[in-house]
Amino acid sequence: MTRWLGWLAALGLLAGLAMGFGYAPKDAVQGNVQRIMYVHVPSILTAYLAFALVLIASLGYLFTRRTGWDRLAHSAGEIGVVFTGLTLVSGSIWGKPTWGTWWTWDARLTSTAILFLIYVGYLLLRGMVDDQERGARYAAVVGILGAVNIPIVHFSVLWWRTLHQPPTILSPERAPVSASIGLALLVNGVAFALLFLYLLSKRLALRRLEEEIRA
Amino acid sequence: MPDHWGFVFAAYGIAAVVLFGYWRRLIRLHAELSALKARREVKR
Amino acid sequence: MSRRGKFLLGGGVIVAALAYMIYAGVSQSVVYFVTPSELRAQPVAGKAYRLGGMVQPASLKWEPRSLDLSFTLSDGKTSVPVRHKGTPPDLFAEGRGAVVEGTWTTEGYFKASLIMAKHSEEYKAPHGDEAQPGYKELLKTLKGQGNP
Amino acid sequence: MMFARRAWIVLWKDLLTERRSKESLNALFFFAVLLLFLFEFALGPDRERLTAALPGLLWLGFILAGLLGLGRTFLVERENDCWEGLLLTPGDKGAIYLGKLAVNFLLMAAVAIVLLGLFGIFYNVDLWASLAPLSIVIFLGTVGLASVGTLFGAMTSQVRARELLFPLLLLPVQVPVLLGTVKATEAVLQGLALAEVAHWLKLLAAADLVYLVVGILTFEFVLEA
Repeated sequence: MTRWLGWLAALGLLAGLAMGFGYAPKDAVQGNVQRIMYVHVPSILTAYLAFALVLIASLGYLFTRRTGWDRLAHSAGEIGVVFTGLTLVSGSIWGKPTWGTWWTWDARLTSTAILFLIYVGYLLLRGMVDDQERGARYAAVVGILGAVNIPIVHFSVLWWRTLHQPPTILSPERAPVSASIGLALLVNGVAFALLFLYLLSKRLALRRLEEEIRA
Repeated sequence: MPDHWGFVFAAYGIAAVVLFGYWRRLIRLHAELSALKARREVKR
Repeated sequence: MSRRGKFLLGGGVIVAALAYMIYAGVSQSVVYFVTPSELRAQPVAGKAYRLGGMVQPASLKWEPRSLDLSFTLSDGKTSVPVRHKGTPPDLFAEGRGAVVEGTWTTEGYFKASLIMAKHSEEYKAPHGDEAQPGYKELLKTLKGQGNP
Repeated sequence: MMFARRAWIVLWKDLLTERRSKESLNALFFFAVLLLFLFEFALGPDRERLTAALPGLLWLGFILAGLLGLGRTFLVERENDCWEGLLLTPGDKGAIYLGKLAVNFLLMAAVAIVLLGLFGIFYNVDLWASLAPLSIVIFLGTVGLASVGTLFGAMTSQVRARELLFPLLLLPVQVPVLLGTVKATEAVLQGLALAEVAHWLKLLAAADLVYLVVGILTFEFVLEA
């Protein structure tokens, strides 16, 4: 099952590369730099997905006390941090040639960075509690509090004046993206989702192994 | 508008390094832990 | 109260508070930049500002040798002359949005220390109808007003 | 009724201990004075820069003092072997959270008042004119700081590297509160009316409410075995 997911993800990423570089045209205003979008946007969407899973799994753990939920929260949280980091780095590399700056303290960038820091803290907390069960409980509480921040992050771009353009995909009105670019973005998004599922199942297996050894 | 291929490749390169590195880490830890578990079972 | 009821009530309160935050006029909370009209209304010389607007067509002058850059930022109502020393980013051009950091000077121009180009959320292939987006549309994206 | 009474008992117990020992209060006042000195040395004699940075410094001071003070509230219970007592308390654990929150709020408010007074004296800022709006801003900010601080403080008191982890968890979550309070304080010190920063106050109130509800609901999971 995991192996199949892995191959599917690899295939999807290859297709995404082909779509991003071969099929999709360069952007009228930005030129080829715009192709960074095919990494940047799927990364943050994957991260949001991961953090949503953390919230669900945290609530699930607190109510049922099944280790499976904690395993899911831990694994999704770690992968979410990786993808948020990727979003920040790729966004920064995209920002330099287009906006003319690596980083600016506008609402969207700042709140994404804060999201990253909150979940880094979440992972650190897990590492610092010796008692497994207690660590799971505490992490679940932090996971819930962290998730409350996510809507603030996402809606910030809609109500704050910012240098970051409004979201293309998750905006209330359909944004004007030409069909070929939209399709390439979709393929890359699906590929990243597959990759996320593959990494998640790998991370879950690793966590299960850790528990067996500790037992 | 210049192409800035350097920035594009840097972004894709870093993404590849990060994702591949994370994947390798998972595989390596998994292998180490499986070996540890196998050794323990032999001892028993 | 049952535990279940407590959590449902609490969740409801959280959702309501977040919804209140989203819909009840937090709209002007973080002012990332001021518009030319806002700057003209009460300019303070020497104070640091972020100024955002559209680069007025036919106002851009650049001396590659001395790196002297001058242009006019406008929001459709008023405009502010800006001067800068250095190379602008590639996306920076006449008729596009830009945000500059710097100070208002007593001589009546804005001295910029950093120029950032603003682009819209539109992604289109270069062929086809490549008409520049209208004045109003650009300002809309510049202000980040995704919702009307 | 029982709920409020239990919260009141926790508050009363902690106030009594604090009145007898004055441990936290004395240390925090001294810390606030030290901060003032450090700010002066770091920023130098430039008066204008100091006035511009004042709201930020003020809140930085509150938050640093909060990191010291809030992290201790449950450590005291552990050191005095009272943790089990809290655990055995019957009924909703949210009451204990509210009681502790009230203690922390009072402690932080006392620090805020002292710090404000010292700022007014040392840096020659006229605070009387804007006292009423300023206290509203400080109230909202302190509630936000204390509500998350109490929850995380209870957690980190059971953790290995607690003095390291507490700020790492607390500071990122506190960014909205810090932003809102600094902006509102800035406006208030400039003599603007509260209506000018109403959106910041709304944001602070909403954030406070969310943190408070999360704290009440999840505290029972923190306070277990």
